[in-house]
Amino acid sequence: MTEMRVRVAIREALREEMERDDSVFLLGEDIGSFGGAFGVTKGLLEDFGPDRVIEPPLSESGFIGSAVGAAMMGMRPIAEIMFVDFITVAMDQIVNNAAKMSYMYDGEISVPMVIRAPCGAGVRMGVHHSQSFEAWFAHVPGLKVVMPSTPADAKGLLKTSVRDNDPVIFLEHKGNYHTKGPVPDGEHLVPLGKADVKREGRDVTVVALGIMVGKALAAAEQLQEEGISVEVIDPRSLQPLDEESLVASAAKTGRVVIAHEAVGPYGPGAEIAAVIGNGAFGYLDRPIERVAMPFVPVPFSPVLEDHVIPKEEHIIVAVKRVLGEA
Amino acid sequence: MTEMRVRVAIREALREEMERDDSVFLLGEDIGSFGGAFGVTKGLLEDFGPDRVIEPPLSESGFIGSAVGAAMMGMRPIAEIMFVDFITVAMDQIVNNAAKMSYMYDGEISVPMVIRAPCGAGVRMGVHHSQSFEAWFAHVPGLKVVMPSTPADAKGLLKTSVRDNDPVIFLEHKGNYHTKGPVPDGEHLVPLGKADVKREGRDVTVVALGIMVGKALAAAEQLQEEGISVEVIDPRSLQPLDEESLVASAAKTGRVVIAHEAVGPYGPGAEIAAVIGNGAFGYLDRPIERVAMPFVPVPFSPVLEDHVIPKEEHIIVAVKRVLGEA
Amino acid sequence: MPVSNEDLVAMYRWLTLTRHFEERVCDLQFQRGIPELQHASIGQEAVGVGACYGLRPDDVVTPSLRTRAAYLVKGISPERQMAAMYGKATGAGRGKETSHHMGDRELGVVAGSGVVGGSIPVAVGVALAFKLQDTDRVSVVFFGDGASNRGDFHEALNLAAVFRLPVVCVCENNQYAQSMAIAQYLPIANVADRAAGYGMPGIVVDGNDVVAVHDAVQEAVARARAGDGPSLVECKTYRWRGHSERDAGEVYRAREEVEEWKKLCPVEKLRERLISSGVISQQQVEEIEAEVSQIVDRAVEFAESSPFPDPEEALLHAYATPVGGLR
Amino acid sequence: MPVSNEDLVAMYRWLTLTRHFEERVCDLQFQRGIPELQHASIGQEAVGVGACYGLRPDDVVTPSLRTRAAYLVKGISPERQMAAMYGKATGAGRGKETSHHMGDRELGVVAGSGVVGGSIPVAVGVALAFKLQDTDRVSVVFFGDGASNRGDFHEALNLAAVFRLPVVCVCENNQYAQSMAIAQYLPIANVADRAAGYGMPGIVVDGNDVVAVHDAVQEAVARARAGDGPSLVECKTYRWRGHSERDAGEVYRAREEVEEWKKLCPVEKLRERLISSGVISQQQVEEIEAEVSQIVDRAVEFAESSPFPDPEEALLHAYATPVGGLR
Ligand SMILES: Cc1ncc(C[n+]2csc(CCOP(=O)(O)OP(=O)(O)O)c2C)c(N)n1
Ligand SMILES: Cc1ncc(C[n+]2csc(CCOP(=O)(O)OP(=O)(O)O)c2C)c(N)n1
Ligand SMILES: [Mg+2]
Ligand SMILES: [Mg+2]
Repeated sequence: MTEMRVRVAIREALREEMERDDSVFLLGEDIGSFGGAFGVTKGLLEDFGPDRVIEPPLSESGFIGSAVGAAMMGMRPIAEIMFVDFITVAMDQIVNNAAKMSYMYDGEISVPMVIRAPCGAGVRMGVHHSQSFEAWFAHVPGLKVVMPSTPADAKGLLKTSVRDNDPVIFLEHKGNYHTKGPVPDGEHLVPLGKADVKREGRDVTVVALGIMVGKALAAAEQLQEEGISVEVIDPRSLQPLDEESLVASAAKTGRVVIAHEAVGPYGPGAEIAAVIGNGAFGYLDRPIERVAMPFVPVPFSPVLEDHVIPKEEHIIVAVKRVLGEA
Repeated sequence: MTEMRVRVAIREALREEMERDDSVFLLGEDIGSFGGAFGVTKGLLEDFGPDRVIEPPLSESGFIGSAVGAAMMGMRPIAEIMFVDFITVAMDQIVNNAAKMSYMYDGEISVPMVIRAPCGAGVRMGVHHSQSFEAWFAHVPGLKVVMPSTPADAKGLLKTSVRDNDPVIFLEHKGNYHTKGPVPDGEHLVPLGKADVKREGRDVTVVALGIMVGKALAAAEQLQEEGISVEVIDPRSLQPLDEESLVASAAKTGRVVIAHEAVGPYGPGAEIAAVIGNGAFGYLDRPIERVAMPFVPVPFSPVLEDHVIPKEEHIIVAVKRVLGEA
Repeated sequence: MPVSNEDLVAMYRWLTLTRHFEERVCDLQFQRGIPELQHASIGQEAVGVGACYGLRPDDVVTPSLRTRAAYLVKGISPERQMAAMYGKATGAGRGKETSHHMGDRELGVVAGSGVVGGSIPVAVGVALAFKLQDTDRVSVVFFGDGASNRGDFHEALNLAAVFRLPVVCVCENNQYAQSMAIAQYLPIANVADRAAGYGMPGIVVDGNDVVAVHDAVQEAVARARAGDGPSLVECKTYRWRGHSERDAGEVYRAREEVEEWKKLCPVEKLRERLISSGVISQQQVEEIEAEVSQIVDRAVEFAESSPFPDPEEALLHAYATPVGGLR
Repeated sequence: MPVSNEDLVAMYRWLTLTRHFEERVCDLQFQRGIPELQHASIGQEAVGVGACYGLRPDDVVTPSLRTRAAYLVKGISPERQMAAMYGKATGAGRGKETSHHMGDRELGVVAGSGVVGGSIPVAVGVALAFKLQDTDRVSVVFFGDGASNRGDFHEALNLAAVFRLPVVCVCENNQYAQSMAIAQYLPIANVADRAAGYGMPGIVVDGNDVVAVHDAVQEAVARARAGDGPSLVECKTYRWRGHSERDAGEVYRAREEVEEWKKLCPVEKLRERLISSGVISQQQVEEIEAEVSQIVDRAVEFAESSPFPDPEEALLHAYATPVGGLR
């Protein structure tokens, strides 16, 4: 095990996969000498050269589309969208080309590409640099959607995503890049579609996505002091979604809180709530609670932004509510 | 009351609002002499002229963006996207411009525009002409999302949408254009955010969206013969969503089926299930069932397409399942 | 390399086959209830034939919505295309895709997008792969004049130019985008003039002259293969029929206009040249007609006698690597 | 209409104010923990000043991410802009928006998009409204050289050209898009050359010469006002600082290059002209410096003494017409 930040874990995954497989290449604005807006790709241009670390013009639809074409011809592009907010300009390429090709060819072709995109709020950049769109992508057949929370998962899930033959939307929360944690040494792969129980507990299940996992663990720690035993489970991928593990945890505790940073309505938590509500029906002692961004854009001013970002304390309140204590 | 098809009801709404308010204009490809891909706008160019019925070049991002700017300057554009599948190229304009302006100006400006878009499957046009994206839009703060099922609702909701000061995504199911029904004569407005009980019943609630409303009513009719009393409720708008009415119906019957044509995972039914599961907790006798498109693109071949489209019979099976009969 | 007489005859045969195929589909569309709505390329056959004839088998083509000829010349059999129109298991993606957007991995055809213009970046990505793989394969992409207004056209051509990618962009300028006339959306004389905005050659050719198309595209292909980057070749042509078979094509244009263009028929044009130069005889012409007519007969027979896919197959292959319940 | 001496002095004052404002923010960014990440326009001030000076109050401006001068000249007070940088209730959208994308309904400023290029279609729509409303108002939109690679640039300019809309498209070509040098993404000499693809005038001017910018834009504005349609004016300039204050701007370009461009300072350029032609004295220059410095002092004071918004306000105004629980 080596302690490292998520940023470094991702860089290691990129480096290892590029070393392992010549067809893997990176594609994104400012990922070269600049090292990417969040420093993730630092050093890779120097090490792999401009044929493996490609900087296209500012044209996300164009370059995501070109990644699809390259992937169909046997390459394995890893494209970076600087902020997931900008992926809106490439939706057609993702939804109508990347996601559809396998089906259109009835499985005779595949589009092995990864789109890495920093998501989430907290960076004081306002409405166009803070969003979370994972629910959109998870609603599109043909796409896989991954949201790591720890350095180990970030590395292991990314390596698996690069080797996967389907287009994978890999969502990195900006606020997580500096999160530190142990990463297994040597080859480390984490399968898609396997939730991970980050903390075992008896009383309440908190299903947390991405950056909310850390907040859920902190909340669990606090609640432990009050004698409340919280299980924290991280789906890690939304598509495929490990319904079985989520339902099992919910059935065990009988009380469920779902926490994500995306806005609530029609968000990822809706599906998780629906799945658990169905699968654990009869085992639930209380209605499922969702903790999410309120249904507004993310404002710029720190006092406003801090007010809307879902935090530890919201999870604590929700846990108490499902325990009937609030 | 006058019997008319949805297509005509929409055309009447457009005509009435254009007559009422000079700032209302239409914007879309082939909406002029051609009358639109589905004939909705037939005759409007002739009656209102090319300054009110504007045909832009094939560039949906460009013209949706221009509708945003025009709306900010006091116009009320009604833009048409020929198939909602193509809206993917205009997502940025919708999500990052139209939906954000009011908030960015802290309410000092509004973007009164409507985007009409035919959605749904059944037209033998395959993966790129058959999708349903309502859940995406309903997940975006700043947007309103409307899905009419009957001619009366289509007319009344569209007129309300045109007068609304926020951007409204108005989704017309292609398979519904020829649906006939009575439409109140004279000024007819239907509010956003008010669900409509299309049929009262005692045993099971079927929440149905868009084209599924007709199928739910047909299913209810059949089930009636077996002595099963089905309530069919149509949310009509997904954003705002009339949670209260949905929960009330669910609490009354204790059994819920949700039916939509979009794919299931992370679809509109997830939110509805989550809302009902929470609001009617303790009143539900059985887990909520969802009827939806299987998680694949919509294939072209009639035998394949017919196989994936959710139908009356799927609703019947689901109703029986929530009654514990299957 | 100038085209030989054999080449001319071969191209003539492709033109004739395309014409027959398309006409047959139009005839049968409603008569037999063919489920795929035909978007006929009649009148425009020279573009696909001229552009694809002479490509290497390992070159890759990305068609537009109206590029029947490209599919044929690239080697997708009339049988399979017809079966695709019928939605049969022997068709495109075993019934999942229509004939006019179908792809074929082996033959080097990229499945097109129903979203106009959406395939141009994909085709540029094909060229990017070729460059990264250090091959001399070429990517050829077709799109309409309408598509040249899409952002994807701009982004893709710019990308291709910046990286000097081996891609030939062929614009099938048939003067209309659905019901809209080109003057409604193109504020300049030629789509090809837009090439200057990317510093790439922009060539205008008579799209009804298969030899002119062939020569221009072959030149562009040679440039691409030599590593000299992309080109934009605009082929001026005309769509004889409506946008689709559900459109009579009569509300938005004058019959006379259609008639004028019919005089410039690309099939006749080459036939006259071949006959007047003595390359083929009237009899040979008739033999070719008979031959392709039979090919189309067989395609229809094949399509009609083919089975539909098993409905359950609809649930497969949304994913190439099915995991965790995804299929 | 040639600029008068008063105009020149007024423009000089705007240039100086912009420069001071930007420099102050750079100084204070980390020192005072200003939450908005500054994307300084230092070195590019002449573009916004030249383009906006002389516009009518009812003309509408849509800024890029680096158009401080446009905001100032359009009349958004330095106080409000500075308060916006601090995220105060007296700032943009009562704290909801940053200073560099803020809008102002009364003053005719359209809130910009953080998605590069996304505002161009919006500004074209502003012009569409003006045309439909039969006014002679003009829409002016700013964007970078990087943005000219976005599909929205293409679609918007084409739309503007087709409908001959009263919009002036001003490209702030500062040679870089974040860390990428223009040669990496522009395969031609000038962004303005792309105008030919839309049949509109494409003009290149020295973007560090405020008078040149002013003249070119005023000419384009006059064309637009007269109903003669859109223009593209490219202003060649340079970004002295990094992309943002988090970027030292040093990994991807040579110091010498920056130094060369600093010699072409737009503020100095006009100052020398004014002094050498005797329009103003050195003393007047110093007075202006002192005056704008005080204005910026006051802006900082105002910002720092302004209250933050009430956190609960974050929950309001996502909708203009709140219904059914939406707010
Ligand atoms: C983005 C998008 N907008 C609109 C359509 C509907 N549509 C299909 S083909 C077509 C016209 C395309 O014109 P052009 O590119 O010239 O091709 P042509 O049909 O003339 O071959 C239109 C508007 C679409 N498929 N995609
Ligand atoms: C669509 C999109 N892609 C990438 C970014 C990140 N980004 C912000 S500014 C910028 C550079 C823009 O360059 P240019 O248009 O020349 O403007 P400049 O910053 O030079 O003024 C980039 C890449 C973005 N905001 N939006
Ligand atoms: Mg055309
Ligand atoms: Mg720039």
